[in-house]
Amino acid sequence: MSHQWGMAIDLDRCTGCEACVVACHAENNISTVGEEQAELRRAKHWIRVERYYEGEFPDVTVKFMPVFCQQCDAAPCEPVCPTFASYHTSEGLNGQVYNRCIGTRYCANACPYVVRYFNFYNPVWDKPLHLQLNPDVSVREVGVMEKCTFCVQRIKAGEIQAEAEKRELKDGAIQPACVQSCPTRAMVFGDLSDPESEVSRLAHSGRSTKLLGELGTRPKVNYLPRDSWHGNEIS
Amino acid sequence: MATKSAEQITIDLLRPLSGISGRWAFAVAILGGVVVAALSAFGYQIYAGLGVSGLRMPVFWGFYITNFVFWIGLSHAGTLISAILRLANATWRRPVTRCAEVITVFALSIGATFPLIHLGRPWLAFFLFPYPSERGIWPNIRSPLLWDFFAINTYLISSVTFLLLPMVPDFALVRDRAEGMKKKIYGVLALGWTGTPKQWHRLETAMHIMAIAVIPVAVSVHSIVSWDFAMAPVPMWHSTIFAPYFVAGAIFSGIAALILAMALLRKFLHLEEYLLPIHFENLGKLLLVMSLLWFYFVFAERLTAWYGNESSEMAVFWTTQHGSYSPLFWTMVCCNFLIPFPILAIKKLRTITGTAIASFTVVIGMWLERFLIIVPSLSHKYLTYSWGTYRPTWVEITITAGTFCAMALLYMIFSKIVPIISIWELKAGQHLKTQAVRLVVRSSEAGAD
Amino acid sequence: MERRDFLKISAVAGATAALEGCGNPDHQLIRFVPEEDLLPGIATWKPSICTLCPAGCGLLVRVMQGEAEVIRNGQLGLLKMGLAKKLEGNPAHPINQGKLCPRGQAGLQVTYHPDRIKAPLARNGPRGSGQFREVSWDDAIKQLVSQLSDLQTVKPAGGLAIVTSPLRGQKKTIVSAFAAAFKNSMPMEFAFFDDGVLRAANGASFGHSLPPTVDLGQSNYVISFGADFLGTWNSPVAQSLAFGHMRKGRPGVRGKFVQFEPRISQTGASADEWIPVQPGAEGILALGLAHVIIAEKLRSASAAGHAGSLIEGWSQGLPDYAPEKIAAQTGVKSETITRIAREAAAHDPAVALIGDAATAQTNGLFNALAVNALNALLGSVGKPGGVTFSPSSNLKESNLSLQALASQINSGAAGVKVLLLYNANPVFGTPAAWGVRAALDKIPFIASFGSFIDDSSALADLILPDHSSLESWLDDAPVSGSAKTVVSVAPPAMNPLHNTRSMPDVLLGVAHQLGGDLARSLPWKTYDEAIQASFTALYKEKGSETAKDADEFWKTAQDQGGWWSSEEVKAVTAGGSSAASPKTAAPQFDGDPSEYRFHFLPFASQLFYDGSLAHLPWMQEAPDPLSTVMWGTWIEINPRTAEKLGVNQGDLVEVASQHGKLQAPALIAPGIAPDVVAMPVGQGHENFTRYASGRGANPISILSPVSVEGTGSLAWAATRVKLSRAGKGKLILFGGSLSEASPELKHR
Amino acid sequence: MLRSAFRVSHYSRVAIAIGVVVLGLAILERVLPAQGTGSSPSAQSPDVFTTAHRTVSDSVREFFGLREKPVQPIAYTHKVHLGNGMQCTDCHVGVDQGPDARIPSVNFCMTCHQVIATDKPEIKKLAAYRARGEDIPWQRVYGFEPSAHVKFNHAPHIRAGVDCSVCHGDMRQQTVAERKVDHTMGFCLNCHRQKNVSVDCVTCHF
Repeated sequence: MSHQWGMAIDLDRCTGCEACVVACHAENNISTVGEEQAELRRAKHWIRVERYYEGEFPDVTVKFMPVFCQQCDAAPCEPVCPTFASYHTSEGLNGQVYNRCIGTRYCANACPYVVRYFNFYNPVWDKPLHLQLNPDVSVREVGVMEKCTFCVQRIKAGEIQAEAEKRELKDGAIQPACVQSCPTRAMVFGDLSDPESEVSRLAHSGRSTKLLGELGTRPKVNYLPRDSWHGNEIS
Repeated sequence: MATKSAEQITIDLLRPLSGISGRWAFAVAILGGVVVAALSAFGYQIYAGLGVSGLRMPVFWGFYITNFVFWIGLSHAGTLISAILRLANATWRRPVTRCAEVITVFALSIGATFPLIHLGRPWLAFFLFPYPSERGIWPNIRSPLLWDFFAINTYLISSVTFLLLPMVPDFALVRDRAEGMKKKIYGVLALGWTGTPKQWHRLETAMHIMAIAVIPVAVSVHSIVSWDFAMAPVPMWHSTIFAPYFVAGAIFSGIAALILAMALLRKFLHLEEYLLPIHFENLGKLLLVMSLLWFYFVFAERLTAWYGNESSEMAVFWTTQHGSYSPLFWTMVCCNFLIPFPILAIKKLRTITGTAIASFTVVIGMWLERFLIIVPSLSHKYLTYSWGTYRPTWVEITITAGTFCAMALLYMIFSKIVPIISIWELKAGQHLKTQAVRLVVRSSEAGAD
Repeated sequence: MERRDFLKISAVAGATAALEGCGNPDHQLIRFVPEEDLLPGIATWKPSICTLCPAGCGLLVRVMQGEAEVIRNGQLGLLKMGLAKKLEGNPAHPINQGKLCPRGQAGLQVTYHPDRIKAPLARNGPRGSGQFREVSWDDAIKQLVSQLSDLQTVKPAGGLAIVTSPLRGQKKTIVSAFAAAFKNSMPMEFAFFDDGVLRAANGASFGHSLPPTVDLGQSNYVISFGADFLGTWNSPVAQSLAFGHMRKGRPGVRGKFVQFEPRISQTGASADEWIPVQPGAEGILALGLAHVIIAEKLRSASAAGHAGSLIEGWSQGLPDYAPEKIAAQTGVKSETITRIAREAAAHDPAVALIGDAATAQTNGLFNALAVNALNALLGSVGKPGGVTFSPSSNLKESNLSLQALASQINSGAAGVKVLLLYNANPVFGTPAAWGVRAALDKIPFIASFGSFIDDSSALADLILPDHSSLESWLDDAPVSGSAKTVVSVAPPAMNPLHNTRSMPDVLLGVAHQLGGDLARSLPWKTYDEAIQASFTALYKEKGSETAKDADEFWKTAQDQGGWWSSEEVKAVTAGGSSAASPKTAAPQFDGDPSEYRFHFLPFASQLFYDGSLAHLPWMQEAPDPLSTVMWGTWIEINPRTAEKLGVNQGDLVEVASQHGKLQAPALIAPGIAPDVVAMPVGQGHENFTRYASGRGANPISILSPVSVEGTGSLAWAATRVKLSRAGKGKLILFGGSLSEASPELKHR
Repeated sequence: MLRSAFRVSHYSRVAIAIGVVVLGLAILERVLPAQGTGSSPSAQSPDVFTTAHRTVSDSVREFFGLREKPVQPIAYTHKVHLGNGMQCTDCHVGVDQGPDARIPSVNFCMTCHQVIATDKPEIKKLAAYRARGEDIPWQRVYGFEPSAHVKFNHAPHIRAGVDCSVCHGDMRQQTVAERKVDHTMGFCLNCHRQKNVSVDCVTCHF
């Protein structure tokens, strides 16, 4: 049975530090669009940390929630793409084939999580910033939709390595950039088809929930909501 | 209509074809200018990237798709209406049908360009064609956009045929009265029409078949357009009412466009004797019905959304009701119902001017409706963090303006090349009438005996 | 990067290029022979050290072969070389254990920054005009040497001032030795967010003048007084790791975390309980908690030992700090105080920490001492789940403060002839009231080792660009974040891109040219020699059990990124000095409350830290965690306050203190006290590369020059301001809404 | 008037007009740096890197897959080297370990050519490069257009025993390397299908 890559995010650990956001930019050649375009809300952050305030001063609480492509099993973005640029891979990822994309942006409309980002212009790097570009990842051009890939380049590299060494993939051997960087170890990545894996364990723990699960998109990212203190309360 | 001699009709209706007035040339120049501007705006967009439009996260569809839906909707003026009228054998239709069918063909071709205009990489649009390639990749038949692609093409082909068929005898007519180059050209267009009974018979049957065939096509087209939205899990989009809602809206705006067109033709081509108040009267009634139907649909849609009280839908609901989009929403309601309804309902007001005014507001209202279906929903999806807004840029506005001018331009040029009123059908109408008169006379004589 | 401009400019460029009919410029460049032997497409991971904040995290640098435009012997060409592609935490490193904060990861862009200084520069035109001309290293060093040799005469014309960021390891040794060789030299370390107050307090309470290492991972109850320990304070990555462990790392056990602060910080956002407290009242609050614990006999007052004895009235059970007495002053309900105190006492080990604004009040030292006493009372000092102190490495506190120096120069009391700037941007990082800018203008010769033209180095006469941290040898000895002794070292991860030189190497070179005592006090030819020497010493001291000889010790250290003790060193409280603790508990604020109605609370930006990272595009475009602001700054205002002032989201607001005014767009957020306005430090650089220059406003500039009582540190949270609307502003937000409940639904 | 519209002389005028327009477009096309067409004006400025093509013509050329033949600075002959019993991997190191095969640097060549065939003109060129401290500016022969977004990895193919010649032609017969095999998607797919390895898009495109 092929891998079913998935993730679990423990929001009780997440501190909204944005390490994942920068890690993703560094790993996936995501260009910065600059002030003018950012003002037009065209900044590309494949992973974003959503922040929600609750209550009014002084009783204020804040929720952080990293949101990125949920790699849904019933992904609304896939059927609507007329050219198969957005499709379901054999390992359960929502593939995005840049060279097939003609830029209808239908997938972005269909996606309830709004995690698909569009190249309104050709990306630009002021030299020599381009020397940082990761050769393992495509640099997208104008008119193309892009989104979180679960760092498919790392997955492929991991699989090729394992195959070269004639061994099984170890749980945790593959880590997307965001997971790797997370300072509180809030994010866990792994194979959902392997019941032993850490991610499966968390996904099947009582706390696991899906983002907008009611829409029936069957996301492969599991959110473990913020917990509360169970210590012996004192009045 | 005072029964005119066939000759008179011919002369009257062929008049526009000969000679170009200064006013006409001037108008063409103006409209042409705007169209060129729009084309260059599109060129600039291809050159610079879609970023020159006002689209942004999370509103990835804006003016372009609005125009797309609007024009496709408008295209339902002709073919559908004229087909229905033909089948219903409404005699008053005869002067109307061609203006109507022309609207269809032009509006459709204009509408069909928008999916291309809105593409991020239009030069790859050929990916939509199902062509065999070494890659072994075909277009994704599950995508409503592909359904669109096929539906629109089918509709375009059929309505072009539907328009051309009844033009053949008139081309022949022009041919017979022209000489030189003009004769040659119209000769080709006339496809060797000589007017033998056989040919007449074939034409009639063909028209009948087309009239029946084109109705389901037309309905399917706009249903599919609506499914572009209804199939996506977007608040207020994902609704079963959309297909009929869109079809109704399409016919609604279509009739309005037709009335407008007729009013203008009547004025500028001096067709007062052919396009009579009765025509506007009847079409006005149709428009009235559609206006009511439209209001009913909007009410039904809004009521269920509001009663259902599903939070993501309510966000969109309220932003249109009295949020940032409410001014547009209420303008739309005025344009589509509050203004046209009284005008069309009160017989006194159902004059040519009256219906024209009503139609004008409806056209505006229906454009707004499409905008309000698309943008508020996209800007208020489930995660409030991702909420955004949308402002069109000069590029989108220019292109939009350009398409309206293109419509007018095409129409003006067409009216110079083809008799805008089907001459032979009109004559046929006349013929029937005179026959009817004779019958009456005969029977009275018989009764006298 | 203005799009439209691109279109215009380069359309022209394009025209000319096309008409010349020349191809891609890359094809015309010659290719140099590769200097290293790398396989294409295969990544190697090299250890390095993050130098962007004092935490000193260990890095792994992903190096791959790439083609870079470089200048070799005066010619531009393409060179296949190893290029750093990504920075990740070093899993072996005890501080960050493979993790890294956003700032650390963006460090990559420092190396590749388009506005990096590519060769030594000499001022060309009036000072501050920003006009420089490239010079050769020889000329540059000759110039510096001549300036310095004047200072070595019997009666020097003036002194030598060296302003650096806080240094550690051999870098510090070299700089201090260098300074020591001059008659009247004034070496000083400057950072806006300095830990002087904490060091002083910990020295007084526990005999370790160091920032604490907090063992959050084992703790069951964490009380933080204003410390943004998950964002920027002290050793954020280490603390985040521990925090994660505290929350969900221990099956069945989940510690509670309470945050006291007037504005909800990124750290406060993760708290189980966020409790607003009056600015400066943290110490009083801490003693309030202590009072309850003592009064209810949950701990005995004597448990606090020396740390307690420093607090007035401790032995009497702090009668003045009964919850109901201090409720008004702290703005915290007395029952809340009581409850928290009981919970803390009941959940051993419990720990309290203090930092940031709480220690940057006039009574900051008192606050810190109070919290130390509370910690001691809770019995969490030197214990698992409490605060420990990593064994101090070579840390000589610089005696002189920049403020004092500036005033001396301005008054003519001190004659500084030469100033060396390294890694410090005093013009940006000090209140205008300090007059640093004026002082710099009075200094005849300023040399900067900066990699960028920033607000300060723009005034330099000579710029000797340093390598980026990835291009140079590094060593470091973190003082917090791990209970182990950590000495990091890293060879260069990649070859230099530009014609730059590592600062210590330059100093050593200069020292040898100057000769004399100086040369003698700096026996090493190069920085790495110096580092190796220190490791040889370390081997003799500690390394014998891990390596068979000094060389092996040195090799392994380079491979794994440093040396760290296997066992965790639990530093016990060494009595502590009997430094007279400040009597005044209450904070003083600059500005008459009736006119300047709001507390002005600058805070460390999660993305720009103290502003030294504002030039990185990744940091500019990453949305701030709480405000989601990109490419700008903001003034955070409570909704009620904003309503009173008639200020809407994004309006331009003028903030005026007694020492200056600034303008910035308003961000209206619920997480801030109505009488407080907050502003992130970081933007507002006059001069700091294309990405940061002239962007936003700098809150530091309007701060009052008051310092924390009993220390030299600036009390940067002690300023009061007045607000007024100043028109429409521009606020670029990435987040569409504040709360999950959509505002539109209110209509229901 | 309408009739006049069809006078022949009019046609010629129309023809001229069209000609002028076409010419104008052609000139524009040369000078205009394309942007949306996959090429940004900024591509013109040497201090930015972008995915854009430099001119419209560039993008058009790529669109139709037109590539000019590479001209190598030195007429290196594979035939001779392989003839002398050398292996591909002797020079193209790393091909069995990672995605790319190394193109040897001038130093590498000179390890042998210090002594071998030093009198040959091409070798003199080689030595000259070395003397100038320059590397040889070899031109790419194969390689995918960036817009194809193909992430090809040699190593797995070598491990699977695919012979170099399958994709690069028989180098024993070639002197200067030529593009003998057209690396179209069809070419890749055929092989993948035959060997029934994954033809999932994301196997190569990411």
